[in-house]
Amino acid sequence: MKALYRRLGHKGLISLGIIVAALAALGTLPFWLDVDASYTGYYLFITCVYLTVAQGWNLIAGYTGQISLGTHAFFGLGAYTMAGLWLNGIGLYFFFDVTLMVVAGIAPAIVASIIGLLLLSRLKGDYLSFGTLGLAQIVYVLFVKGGKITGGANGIYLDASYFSSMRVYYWVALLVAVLATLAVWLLTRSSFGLALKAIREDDISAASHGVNVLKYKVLAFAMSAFLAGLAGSIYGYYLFHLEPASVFNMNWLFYPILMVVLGGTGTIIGPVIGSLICSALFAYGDIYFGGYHPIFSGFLIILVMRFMPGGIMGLVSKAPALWRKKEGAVATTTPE
Amino acid sequence: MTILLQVLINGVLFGTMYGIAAIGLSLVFGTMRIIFLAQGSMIVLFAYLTYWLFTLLGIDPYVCILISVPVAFMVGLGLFYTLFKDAAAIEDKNVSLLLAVGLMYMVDNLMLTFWTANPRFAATSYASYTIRIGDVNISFVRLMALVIALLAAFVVFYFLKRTRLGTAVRAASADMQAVKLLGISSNWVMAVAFGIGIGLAGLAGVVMASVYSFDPNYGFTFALKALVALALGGIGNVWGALSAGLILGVIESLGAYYIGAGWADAISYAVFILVLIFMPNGIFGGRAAVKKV
Amino acid sequence: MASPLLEVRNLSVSYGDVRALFGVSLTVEEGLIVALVGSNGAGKSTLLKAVSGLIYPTEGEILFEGEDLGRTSIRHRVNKGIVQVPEGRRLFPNLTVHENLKLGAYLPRTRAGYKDSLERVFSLFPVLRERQNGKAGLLSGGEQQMLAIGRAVMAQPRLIMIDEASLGLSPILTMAIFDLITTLHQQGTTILMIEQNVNMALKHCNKAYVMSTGHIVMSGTGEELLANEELRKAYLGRRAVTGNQGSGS
Amino acid sequence: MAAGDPLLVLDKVNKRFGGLRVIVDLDFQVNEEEIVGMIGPNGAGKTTVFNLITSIYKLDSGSIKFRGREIAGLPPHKICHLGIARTYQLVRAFLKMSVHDNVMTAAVYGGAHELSSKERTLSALELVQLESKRDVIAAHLTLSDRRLLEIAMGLASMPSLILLDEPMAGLTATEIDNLFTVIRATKEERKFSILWIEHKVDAVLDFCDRVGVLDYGAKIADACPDEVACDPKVIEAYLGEPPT
Repeated sequence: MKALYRRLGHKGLISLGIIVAALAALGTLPFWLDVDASYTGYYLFITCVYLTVAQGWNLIAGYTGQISLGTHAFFGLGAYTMAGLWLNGIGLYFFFDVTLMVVAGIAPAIVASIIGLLLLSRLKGDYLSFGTLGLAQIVYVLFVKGGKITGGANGIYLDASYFSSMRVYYWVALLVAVLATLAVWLLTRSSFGLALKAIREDDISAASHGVNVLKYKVLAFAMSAFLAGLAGSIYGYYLFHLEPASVFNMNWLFYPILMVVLGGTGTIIGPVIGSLICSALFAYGDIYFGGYHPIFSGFLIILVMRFMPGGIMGLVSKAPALWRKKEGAVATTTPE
Repeated sequence: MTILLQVLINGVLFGTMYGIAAIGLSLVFGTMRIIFLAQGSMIVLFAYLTYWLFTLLGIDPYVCILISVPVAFMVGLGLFYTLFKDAAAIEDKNVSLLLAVGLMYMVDNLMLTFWTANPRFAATSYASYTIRIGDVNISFVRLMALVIALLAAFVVFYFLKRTRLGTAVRAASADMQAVKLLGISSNWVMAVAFGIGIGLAGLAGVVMASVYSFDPNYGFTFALKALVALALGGIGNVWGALSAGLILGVIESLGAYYIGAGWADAISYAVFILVLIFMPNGIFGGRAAVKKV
Repeated sequence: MASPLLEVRNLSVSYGDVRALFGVSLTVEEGLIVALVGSNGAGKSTLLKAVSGLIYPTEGEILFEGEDLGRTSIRHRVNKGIVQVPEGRRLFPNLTVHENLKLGAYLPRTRAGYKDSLERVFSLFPVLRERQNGKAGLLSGGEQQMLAIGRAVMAQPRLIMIDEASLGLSPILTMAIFDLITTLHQQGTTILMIEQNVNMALKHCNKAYVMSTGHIVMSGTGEELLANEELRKAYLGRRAVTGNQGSGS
Repeated sequence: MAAGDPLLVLDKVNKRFGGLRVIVDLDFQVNEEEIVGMIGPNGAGKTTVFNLITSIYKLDSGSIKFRGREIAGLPPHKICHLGIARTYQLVRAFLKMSVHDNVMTAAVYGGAHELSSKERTLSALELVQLESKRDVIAAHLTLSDRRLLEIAMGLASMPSLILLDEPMAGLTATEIDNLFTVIRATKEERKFSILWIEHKVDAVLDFCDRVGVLDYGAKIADACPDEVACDPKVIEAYLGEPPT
């Protein structure tokens, strides 16, 4: 315990406590709340799916500074990969097959690596964004036009009799979201994260300090595609009926972006807060406002970008700015 | 042979709208370095305005041009001063990109709520009128679209080449700081460029409503196509953008005919990515649209 | 006594945490050529930017004909007749020579006399008349500098501020540009110029200020400073001076 | 690799931007453990030379050899791995990261070395005396500390050549003194070579073993400091035509 305190300090220990308590509460939720009957179950499930995608986008856009607009393609690819393999009897043939889910993440990651090598080596800024967007639209058309292989615009059907309870979905999605957040957190605190942040800050300077800029951009891009694909496979298990219009929907691009920018781009907690808030707006907005909520989400993106581009975490970090400055000042005036 | 000719002509006529939209994008990008992804949504919005003016008030779409283009111009000025002015001034272009994304999403869904996803069309009495030259049929409204696009390109070209303000807009795309030093308001220059960009969206909206049936979901696809045309034509070249739009129309039309309808989109995006990768200056040369790493 | 055309009082400028100017004061009287010399990073360009309104000072004032410019816009200052020829010329390369000049006379005040200004520029720089329909980017370095100055003249300036007119030009062209600046001055325009070519600048000016690390360290007439050993030291360091004497040159 | 052996050799290097010849047939050499200055008026092409060496620009013709190996055309990070570090005139440290993370990034990615990246980070911070500020965000540092930080980032990759781009610009006299003390002491310990471009001549002449002078992208002098200071061509480049 003492060693832990020394490592984390006062604030770190409190944060750790909060996180452990929150995870314990969320993990045991199905035991004291009927997630099948309550809408909360669906809300938290879908929040976790979004959060997984959002953390992936956060890694490439927030930490690496490369805005990708191809997330929905990776999400859909993940869903279709899982479903296609399952239907063809590949994998261990049980519900939420881990191997299928991992493959569902790897497939889009491979696509992302290939397109990343082509695009990221030549383009940056807006054009990278539009290159990924164009790619996503191509993938969409391929699936709509895929005929028997993809089921075309009607999509494909999985065996819905596997559905037992929302509990399983909830736990799987929660576990994956927690692992995704943890993975992004660990990555960004490792030397890998140093390279990503350096690229975000100044890619030329990063290169002249020895960072292989292209390699790390592609890795981050592939990792974000992996998470999107993984989330896609979970959602695929939930849908049972996969069609291009639903799993390649632009919502799988825009909502995670909104969650990240609202919460705070390039922070680890930001996407968590953002996805909890936005997902509540969408999930309950559907109930209370019918189909209007996308209007508000568009408006929300505008408001956030116009008035607080740093997101909620940006505001939080600004609040104790005075105190922080003092701390910095002390540090800079005592070189001895 | 006749069929091929017909396909080509249809492609050219269809591509006019891409061309108009691309000219608008080019103006906005030239001055503000922003890719205005909501351009397609604005076009559909003004198509609905035309549709309303036509069905509710009985105003002919071509008369609508006199209303919707000035309105669109004002909307452009308004959008610039409320949303993009500050974003244009900062180095981080991701903010303005996401602003445009938010705007697109909001407008698309607003339209979906107001007008539903049912396709609409300003069914004028002359909408189905065709002109027959030899064995080739040319739709009157599509031909008008080409004429309008050429006129619009000429007006924009004249503005940029012959007027003081237009010259300032061109100068601004080379060096905003130097423009400021001459006492020219950089915000006004950007606002005007943005206004004209949206004004062209107003024009494209009229054309869209009079020629095609459209629905709210069309905006995003359309913005992407305009972007493809922009990438093909190279930034800062009015005729390049228009021609690229026409070429894109032909490519899609040929693709739809020979490979199958529905593949057209995939083909144009593939062209887009190939151009981005191998010809970042567009097929007409022009200024580099892409900063190389 | 009438107030000088430009008076800078106790001007300080910071870029974030980094201070670039420390309480600089200088005056430019109407009808003079004033030179501002000093090494790279001394703050000359910063001073010019503050006067033209590209940046606002943290302290001090800038008076033009006695009026405090405060935080007025660049446009306001150009309208008053303060025009800057920026470092590196900053032409619009894809525009024609004529279009570049046209933009110089953008403000309503200057449009009335547009034809006369154009004539004046063309008589000062005949080569620009010949190449008026060619793109500015295709001009040679010297011609580009002429165009940059010509563009400023189109604004009918009271005070032209020229930042490094000789940058990147050969000695012969530098000489030619300085002759043109002198002609411009004889026609009645007041000039404030920044120069690295110290000898040329001092020969062609009425008055000069020497800047170093954000301060003005010396001032005087061109002749005075040319004869000043301290100035050479400020530029090439102690060794240069002793070296010169040692070799008996 | 004894002191005095050729380390970096530029041979007939040319670079154009548009129609403008920025670097003209430049021959230049830096030897092991040598401190070489490169001076020249603003716009003479000094920084362009650095950008060519570090492969940020591609050269039009000529060759750049480092320890006998052609390095022109290698990607920038490979050049860092070979042992060339650089600083920028407008400091390009990673402003939102802490001092420690900045140096750590350079240490981790600066190539494989005997010492672990942690050890190299600590020793680099020690050498430039920034250990006490290791947790400060780079953006909060003063300009002179940022310069030291960039030098520490360079040191972390254990380079055999450091390129310094106008390290004195914008510093006060005391800060400059401190910077020199640090560079001198570090050089004593690490035995690397320095190629230093500078606009101000004085310090370069005092500090360097040899000085090259660049004017309009061409080398007009390359000799020991005393000789360079008396060279009429150099004086002309700096002060304009010789005073009569």
